[in-house]
Amino acid sequence: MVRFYDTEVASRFLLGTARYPSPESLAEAVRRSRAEIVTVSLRRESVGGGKVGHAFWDLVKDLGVKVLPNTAGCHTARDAVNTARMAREVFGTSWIKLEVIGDEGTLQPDPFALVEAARELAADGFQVFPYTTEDLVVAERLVAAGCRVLMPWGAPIGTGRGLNNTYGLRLMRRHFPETTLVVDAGIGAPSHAAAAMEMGFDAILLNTAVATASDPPAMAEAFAEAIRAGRRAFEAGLMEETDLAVASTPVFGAPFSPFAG
Amino acid sequence: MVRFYDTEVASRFLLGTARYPSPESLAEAVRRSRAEIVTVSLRRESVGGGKVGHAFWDLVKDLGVKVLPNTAGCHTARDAVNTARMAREVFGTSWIKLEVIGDEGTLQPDPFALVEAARELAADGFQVFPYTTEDLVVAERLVAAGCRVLMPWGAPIGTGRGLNNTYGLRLMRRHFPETTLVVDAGIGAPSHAAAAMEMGFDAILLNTAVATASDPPAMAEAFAEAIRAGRRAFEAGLMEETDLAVASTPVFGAPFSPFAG
Amino acid sequence: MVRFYDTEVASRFLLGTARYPSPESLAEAVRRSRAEIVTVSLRRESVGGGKVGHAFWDLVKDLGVKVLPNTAGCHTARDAVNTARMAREVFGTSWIKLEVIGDEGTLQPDPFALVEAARELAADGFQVFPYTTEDLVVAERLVAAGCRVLMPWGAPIGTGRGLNNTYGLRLMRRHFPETTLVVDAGIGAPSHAAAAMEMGFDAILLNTAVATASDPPAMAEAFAEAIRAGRRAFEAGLMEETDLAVASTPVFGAPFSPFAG
Amino acid sequence: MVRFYDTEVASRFLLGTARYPSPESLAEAVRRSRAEIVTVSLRRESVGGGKVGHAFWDLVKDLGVKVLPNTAGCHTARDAVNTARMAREVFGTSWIKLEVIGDEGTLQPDPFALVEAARELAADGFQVFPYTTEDLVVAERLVAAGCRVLMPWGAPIGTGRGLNNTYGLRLMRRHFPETTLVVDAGIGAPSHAAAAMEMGFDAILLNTAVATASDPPAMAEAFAEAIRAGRRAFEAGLMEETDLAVASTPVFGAPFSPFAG
Amino acid sequence: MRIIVNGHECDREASTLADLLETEGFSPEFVATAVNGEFVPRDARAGTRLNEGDAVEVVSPRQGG
Amino acid sequence: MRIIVNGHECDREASTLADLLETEGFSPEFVATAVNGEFVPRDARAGTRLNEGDAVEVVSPRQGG
Amino acid sequence: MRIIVNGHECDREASTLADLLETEGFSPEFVATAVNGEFVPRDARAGTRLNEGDAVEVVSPRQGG
Amino acid sequence: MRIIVNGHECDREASTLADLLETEGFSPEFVATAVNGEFVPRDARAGTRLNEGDAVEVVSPRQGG
Repeated sequence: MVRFYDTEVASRFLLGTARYPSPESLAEAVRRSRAEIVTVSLRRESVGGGKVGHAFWDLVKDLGVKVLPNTAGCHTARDAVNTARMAREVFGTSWIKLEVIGDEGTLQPDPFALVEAARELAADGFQVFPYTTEDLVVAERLVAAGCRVLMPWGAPIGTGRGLNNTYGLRLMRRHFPETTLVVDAGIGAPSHAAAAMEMGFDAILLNTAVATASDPPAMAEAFAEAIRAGRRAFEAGLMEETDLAVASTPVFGAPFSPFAG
Repeated sequence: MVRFYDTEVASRFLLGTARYPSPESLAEAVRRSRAEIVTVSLRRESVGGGKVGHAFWDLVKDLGVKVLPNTAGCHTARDAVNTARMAREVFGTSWIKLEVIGDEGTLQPDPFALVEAARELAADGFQVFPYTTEDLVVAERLVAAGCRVLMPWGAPIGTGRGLNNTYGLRLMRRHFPETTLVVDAGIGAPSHAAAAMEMGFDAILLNTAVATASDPPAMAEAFAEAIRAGRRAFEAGLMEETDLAVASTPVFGAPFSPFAG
Repeated sequence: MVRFYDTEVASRFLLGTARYPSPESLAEAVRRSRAEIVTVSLRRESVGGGKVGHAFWDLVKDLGVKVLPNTAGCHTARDAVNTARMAREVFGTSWIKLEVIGDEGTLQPDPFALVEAARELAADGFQVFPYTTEDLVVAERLVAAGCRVLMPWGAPIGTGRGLNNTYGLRLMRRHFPETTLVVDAGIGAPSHAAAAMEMGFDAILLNTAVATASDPPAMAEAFAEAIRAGRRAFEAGLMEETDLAVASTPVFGAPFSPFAG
Repeated sequence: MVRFYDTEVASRFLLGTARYPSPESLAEAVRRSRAEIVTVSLRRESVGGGKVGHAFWDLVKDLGVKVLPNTAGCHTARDAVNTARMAREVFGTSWIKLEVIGDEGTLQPDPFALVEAARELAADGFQVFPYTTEDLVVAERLVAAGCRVLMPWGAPIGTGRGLNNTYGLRLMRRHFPETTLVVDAGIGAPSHAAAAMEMGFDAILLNTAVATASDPPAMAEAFAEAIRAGRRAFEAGLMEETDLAVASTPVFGAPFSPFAG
Repeated sequence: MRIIVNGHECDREASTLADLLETEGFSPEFVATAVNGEFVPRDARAGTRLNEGDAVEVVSPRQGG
Repeated sequence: MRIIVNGHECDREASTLADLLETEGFSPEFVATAVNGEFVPRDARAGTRLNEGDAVEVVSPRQGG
Repeated sequence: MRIIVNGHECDREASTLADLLETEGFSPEFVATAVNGEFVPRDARAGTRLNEGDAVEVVSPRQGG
Repeated sequence: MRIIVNGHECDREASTLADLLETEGFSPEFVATAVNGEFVPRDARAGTRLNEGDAVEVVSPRQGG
């Protein structure tokens, strides 16, 4: 089980709901991912509308999973805070994936606005899931602001580059042994997700790698297996890497050996 | 299903039987790995004996899996060929994992002796699984000798370094689209195995990473999941890696945007 | 020539003065590095003293190089600002290498205190050389604060790991085409320095890799050559990396070819 | 000084003569590289001719450097051996860069034909410089055949990928402490060359990265500097890489510290 | 009276945010709202008067990553 | 007669490989054999005479990687 | 009067920062100074009175990275 | 007589390799030669008779990597 504030879930895979070829594909992907938490957003409703949002919301509710609303697209603390408040009302949850974009090219978070928004939202009773970098000082500020979950990037959103700075992520895990750490964004292949779990991260959040696969539901299942594999390996105690070879088959008693045995 | 000569099996995970803390641990690891093929060896029987080999052989037979005998420890084509013949008689299979060691530090195969032994064994009716490097020319000679399976190393035996030369392995897969390619040796973590499967390799053979884990049966299951994940991802069509970020959540219609939408 | 505010120098190598086995070794290393700028610090003078600082200061003045005082060891903006002011008075320069440490394990900068101190110092007439990470948003704030030089880390101070996040550094160079960018800290070998220069960075600042080498003066010269090499290569236009081989020797007219030519 | 059989030269940079934009560019590149050895080839002379070869040969002689003829384009031991004999007569040297191509996609050497040709040529009085892979067993056979120089690839010819398998190259250097080892092919940037020299390789042979640069003579000089830098660093004793940060500026006596000092 | 709804400038007579949602045909229970950048909770809509130039946001659930 | 069994030099009177296996107490159906580096199939053991200095291998199944 | 000089608590009678430097034997032109965390320029030292519990910093050039 | 010179099939009367080089205008001291895949040293050219179908290689120095 992995803990997100006062909630415990069995699945360590959080899945995004965007960019799927069809609603059926999304629904099937969520099912095969066995995810218990999916991310959602708020967008402007078309005039005379309510239908689009309504339909999507029904689809998600039918999936029987928890939702984690995000503040994607916000560039200031104020917009993020007000988006979070709108999300809490519509989705009926105090969970918020806090994204405050600071650079268009990398969509990297703005650490200043992120910490400010996290403080305000925590004070207002939100349970904040901040999308951040591997910067330890920013992470410390977020924890000080009340965050019990941190979501460092693997690589920029949608790049599929995997773990861009394994050294930094490893240090982050070591630095925050108690905080729930989720690698979010940049994961492109199941092997990337497994590698993060083997390092001891608590969970993985991704979207693009599943939604843009040729077969999204199958890819969702592949990631689910890889995440379980990585976690299981972390708990089963991975071997130490060595520089020189060590025979697996016993050396002693080899046929035709000049030595007795 | 993956094909080894005229045999097809469902599991793409071949597991070694050496270096486990106990026979029970080995048996449980094989069960949880869902492997259908395990590697075994021949060693000198103690005088007045037959008991040790007998006991191990019974244990393996109880597992209900196919055995792939190896020629581990041989340094010449002649020793490898005669070891293979002894293995065929004792294990009752014409499958042979052909290992001819050429260097003690890396336990790397001797390409010259390997090709010579492969020729002789193929001519003698064996179905040869040669342990080789990513060298394309050596691989071509092995195929010319009659090998329908090639087993390139990921890294030296027992190092757990993973895929030491991904570029070379990628080229090898591209060069031999039809041959059954198994990454054998050097795999240290499930993420390594998944990465090889994502490249399109047909199967993984490993031993040390499972046998020397703190909990070998759990690690065996972790590898099994990762190998399935990697294969599933390969078939589901992985996303292309990009250099710059791409938003997953739709950009259009973001609240508080100055633009209409 | 490379520009640091209103000063232009020929050498793209900035050298630290700490951790040398002897003053002679330091002096010789600086000479062979051909560095025109060295970093220095302020430390508490021993009571009845002035001698230690005096001697070191004379040694540096004899080297005939510019000094770049640092605020090493400061953990708050206030301490860094006051250390900078003391440095300006003693060293007679308005240049300051601004270090505000935010984490003891990595000695990574505290982005919040760093930006605050940079603002205050720039307003007070300093020419600030901030030691920062590859974070683009923090970098933007530093530029907005008036910094015309940025010094992103290669890896944590003293680790010698080289360029820990080449992807992030590459994006940073692309993002700030006009700003003077110096890779500072973590460089362990001349090949690391050359790689950074090949990416288009303007200069390299290092200390430990030279001072703790077996032969510091020789290592200083090695770095000087590598930095020139990397810069020259950047200007000479590096080839594009390709995936498949391309013969260098002309293929046409090869002896014994079955084709005419 | 570096030794090639009974010849010692000061420069550790061997430069190829192909693919330059003009003969002037080639000549200037050789001058600025300070190379003392350049590679050349033999190609079919046009009927009524002798002029083309003549002109090129005069140009090379004017450079006052030693020539290392190659057998580029040969695919069999027999063709390589006869090309070597023709080269010895025309170029008046018993040095031969032995290339026997085994695969068109990677231009990788054919280890079987390579060893066979090396044996025959060594027996015939040649001083063989074999272009090989990092395979230790093949390398041992070449040494047994009489080779005192080995030239492992960095990466496939013309790819500019650098050192494709640093682990394998490191082991090769350790395995052959006495043999002259030249990294040949695949080097794309000065930082790659410096890295190989830092590992203790004796020299670098390259062509494409210089000849196809925007400014070949400048790139030649850049590589020359990087190769000297790498060698100097190897001799000056590189620092050990560490995982956690270590302050360079003394910690003791920092201003505003709460501790006495 | 000119106001801005989801970034579109338009001319409306709605005196309160609640009126606007009704006249525009938004289903009140499926949307969230903000005026001039500040969230307006569901139960405060009726009491929120709209003035010339106000910027109104009306949002509903969507796919997100 | 001095022969080498699995690398151990010893003194045996067995005239054939089959005899040796029996006198040494190896279970014939669980082992494979070679003499002087060449495999000797099960059914050839009785016909394989042992001579002074012969090197005999008697192997059985073991763990392998 | 108890003051803190470079982190050492001590008992001094110096009434100004300039006095302190002189009585302590610091060479005024080679050091920089701060009192209670704030930089004190050279020409302000004479005018800077020291009070009970003041923390004084006296620093000079050193090696740096 | 039909022979192959550097891969080109042609009709020549040259009786020896030396003759061929001369009639073809190759400068003997700047080229190296082979016949049917085997190197022919300079001083053996005059004594090397050419026969129907022989494959002759005439090569000279070129750029190389």
